[in-house]
Amino acid sequence: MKINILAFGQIAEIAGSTEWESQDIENADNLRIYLEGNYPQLKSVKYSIAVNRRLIHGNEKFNDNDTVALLPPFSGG
Amino acid sequence: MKINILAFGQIAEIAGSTEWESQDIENADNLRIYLEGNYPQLKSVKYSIAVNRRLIHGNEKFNDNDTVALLPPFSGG
Amino acid sequence: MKSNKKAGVFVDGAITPDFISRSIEKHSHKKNIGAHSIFLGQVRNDSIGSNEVSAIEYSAYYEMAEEKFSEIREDAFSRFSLTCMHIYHSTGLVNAGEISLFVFTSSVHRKDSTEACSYIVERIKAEVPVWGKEMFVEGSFSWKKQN
Amino acid sequence: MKSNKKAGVFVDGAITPDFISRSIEKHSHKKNIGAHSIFLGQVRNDSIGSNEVSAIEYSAYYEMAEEKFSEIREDAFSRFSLTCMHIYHSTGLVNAGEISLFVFTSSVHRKDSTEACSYIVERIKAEVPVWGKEMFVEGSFSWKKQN
Repeated sequence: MKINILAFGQIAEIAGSTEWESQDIENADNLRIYLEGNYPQLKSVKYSIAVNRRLIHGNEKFNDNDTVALLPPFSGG
Repeated sequence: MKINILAFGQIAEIAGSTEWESQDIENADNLRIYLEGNYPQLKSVKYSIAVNRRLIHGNEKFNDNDTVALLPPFSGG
Repeated sequence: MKSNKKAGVFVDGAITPDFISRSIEKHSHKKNIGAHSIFLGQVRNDSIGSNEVSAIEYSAYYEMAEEKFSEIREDAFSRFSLTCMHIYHSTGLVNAGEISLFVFTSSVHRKDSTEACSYIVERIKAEVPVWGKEMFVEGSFSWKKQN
Repeated sequence: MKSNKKAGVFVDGAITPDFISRSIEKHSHKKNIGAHSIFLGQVRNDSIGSNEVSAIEYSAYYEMAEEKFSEIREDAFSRFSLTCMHIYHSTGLVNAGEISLFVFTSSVHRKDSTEACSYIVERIKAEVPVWGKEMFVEGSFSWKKQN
């Protein structure tokens, strides 16, 4: 199972990438563990997660080929 | 004693004039009696009175050379 | 009475989009502004009975209106934290589809400009001695009633 | 991601006064409109510590942002009696003093356009995935925080 990860704003800056694929990340909790393991700076950054363009709350399960976006606090307008 | 009368909007239309002088009108009640005597149509028209550019309420007394304005309901904007 | 108009609020005829554009443009050097709120009153082609409004002819008690505009201006500046405030109102004929009122407030944060803009519009409608004569396509007219 | 932008909301760079003027002008044939409300977000030259903001570079999750704008648009039309609604947001670089957000609502009576305009602005600020990177005069940057 793979998910497509999109990163924006400060998260993209920290990750050094705006798009990548990742295998075997089953849910939101696993994603956070994976991210904070690879990019320790993310431990101190607030971000939301959107799955297929919808914000999720809590430990939602992912499906194969989901687009999972990492969204720092919005600052448009 | 004289006052300077200014009429606006529908009042000017009814009075047929926008400015005139009038003698011996001592207060707001007398003014309304004078106006409705001369222009009976004004009996059915709502209007406020401003003395020297300030709205008055009730039967205020006029002073010599006051500018007394007859103001139908505002409809600007 | 028109000779007594003070510079500032009253504009002969319609307020044009180009005039609005230039007003906005003038604020680009005020770099502490974060928010502009604009209200535009546009003349409607209302049906009054069997008549259709083609234009409104505005008249005012200019001396009193200018005093009221000044009072509203001062009150708005004291109630809200504003960087800028501009009010323009038409006199004379304004056709349906054209703009007769332009209220423009600017502030650092959006709450002030937004609330001030509404506050000013409401006070203008209620307190400023301006009258609209609705001119009908059919040739007659009626005196506008504020809603 | 830019190839996925839908026509409509996002504008490359600053929103110009001339663009706003043309948007207003386009409504002059809609003669049932009585009120327009406009909100403009302008980039401030804020001081962040010892740095001064010279520009903001906006980026967005365009696909999600467009869906959010559509949802906000639908909700505003269902809550308020609007004749027209337009939203424009900048992407890319916008200098201090320039405009990055343009919300434009129109209605028969002023209450609807006024309330809808504020409603839309608040929802955009809270819900639309757009990010501002504050570029400093001094050359560094920081990520904008919404206030």
